[in-house]
Amino acid sequence: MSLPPGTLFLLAAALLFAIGAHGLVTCRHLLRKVLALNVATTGVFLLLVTLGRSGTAVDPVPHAMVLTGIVVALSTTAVALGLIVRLQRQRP
Amino acid sequence: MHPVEMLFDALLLLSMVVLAWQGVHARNLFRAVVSFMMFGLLTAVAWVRLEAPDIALAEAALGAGLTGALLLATLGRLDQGGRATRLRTTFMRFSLPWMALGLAGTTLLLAVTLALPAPGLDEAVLRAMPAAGVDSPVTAVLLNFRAWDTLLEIAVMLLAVVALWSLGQDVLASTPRLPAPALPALVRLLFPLFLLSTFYLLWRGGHGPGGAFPAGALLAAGLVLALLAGARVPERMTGAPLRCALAAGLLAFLMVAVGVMADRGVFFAYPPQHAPILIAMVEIAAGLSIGVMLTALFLGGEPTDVEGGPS
Amino acid sequence: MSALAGVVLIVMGLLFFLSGTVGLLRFPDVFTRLHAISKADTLALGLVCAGLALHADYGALQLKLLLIWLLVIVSGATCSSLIARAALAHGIRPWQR
Amino acid sequence: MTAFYLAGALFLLANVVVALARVLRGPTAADRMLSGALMGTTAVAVLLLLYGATGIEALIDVALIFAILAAMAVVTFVRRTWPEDADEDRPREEP
Repeated sequence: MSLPPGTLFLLAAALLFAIGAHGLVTCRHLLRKVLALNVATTGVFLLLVTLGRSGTAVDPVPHAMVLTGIVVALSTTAVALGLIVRLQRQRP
Repeated sequence: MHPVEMLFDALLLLSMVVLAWQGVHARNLFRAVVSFMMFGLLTAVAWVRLEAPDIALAEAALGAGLTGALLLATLGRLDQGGRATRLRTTFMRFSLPWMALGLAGTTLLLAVTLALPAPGLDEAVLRAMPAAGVDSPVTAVLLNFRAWDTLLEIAVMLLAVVALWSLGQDVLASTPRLPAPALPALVRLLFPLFLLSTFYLLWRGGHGPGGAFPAGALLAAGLVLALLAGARVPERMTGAPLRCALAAGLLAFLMVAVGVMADRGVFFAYPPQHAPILIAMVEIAAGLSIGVMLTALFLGGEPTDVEGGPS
Repeated sequence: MSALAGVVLIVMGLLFFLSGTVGLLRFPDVFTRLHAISKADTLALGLVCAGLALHADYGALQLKLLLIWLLVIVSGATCSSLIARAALAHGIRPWQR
Repeated sequence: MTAFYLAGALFLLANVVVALARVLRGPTAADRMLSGALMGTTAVAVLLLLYGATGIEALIDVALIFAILAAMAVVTFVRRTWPEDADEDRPREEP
């Protein structure tokens, strides 16, 4: 198998981003849009870390960015879920 | 690249993509949430395969623990009754062009990334490591070279907590309370271990994979498990002390950042000889407050003190 | 010699994981499936941990492996009782022939 | 030796993929949660075997976190979720 090591992960990152973006646009239920957004974010993080790894040594900068990104993504998901719950309860 | 390794990666990524699709498009919401939780589980294994143990630690604590708990709690709060349909948005009628746009974008992305030159920043970081005060490069980048990003990230999380709590009282889950006798015993057994492993990760952060983020996520998972088992925030804690705990990380970070300016007048420029202690202090403050903030995000609002509260 | 012992232990562990998965798919109702996965929790992981512990070079790793196994046993047992109790509360009756 | 560990990890991953069938087919919500719990344990075993193959000790810490959090999803499910409509299998208009 002569593929450069990261290709599988790049392909998966692209696919995950496509699934996330497509789901975000076409799903009707808000909770599904939040899940789709998380899938897309994971795809981007996968891309970042795979690129970071293609150099000689493992590049720590994408790792630090992805670490921060994961925690921020969770915070935004929590706020979005909070809004969804209240949206359903407060609507007349 | 060992053939078995290639096969393992292929199967792992294939099941991740299938689970991602299931997570978004499964017929029934509960099935989607469970598929998404498993997707988080396999993502942690993917980080391991990409030689990113720090991210695997954080993803394990968040993906397997908190995100799943948050989604399941939200499902519990969304009552399944008639008003459920109100969460519909207008359907994008012509989804085919969106699909085409998405695929074109990703293939372009793929083509570009393969052609990208690969001079990462790893040489720059390695050159600067001696003055970093810590041995682990990721922690050095997070808390020393790019400490500014981490400060803003903690500020963003505090903003998220403020935003969520401004929406009003905690929304009680609508499902009936099922008797679970074994649960308090489990939590009493596990909680000391949560604290021990949180501080273990904080201590390891200095010279290996670990650090404030995985430790905070693990602490939050422990607190959430205790809340689920029926523990409630003690009465006198819910007022000012809880808010101080939430803001502690940001304040500590700012104090260190500004305090250090006295030495050389440069924001966030740690004096090399004090760097290890300062970084350790900031890491502990950030880790603990991330834990408390993530728990606050799970609660979704001010914990009500009424009997049978949000447990 | 210990390498062979490690390999044998791990292979047996893998077989029990297989039995857990097959049980999960083949058994008729929730309660019997609970039995299947608890085998994977306790025995299969125990064998894999034991197999790895033989190869681990210093004591701390072996203790950590033991801790992992005990944790999975404790939470597995509690979860099984929780799920069974919740299933009964939701009116899922055990399967009769 | 590493080939053996990798083969073992691959075998367990195949187990995980097969367990997905129960997630889709499982008549009741409890079945889906069950396969979630089994996947958690299998993920711990996969991580341990990957530690065997690569020797990176951080993998044991990741496995430790998975082990501690094994109960998290199930506890949340039992205490906070179990939506009624998750039980019947017909493709009802989801909420």
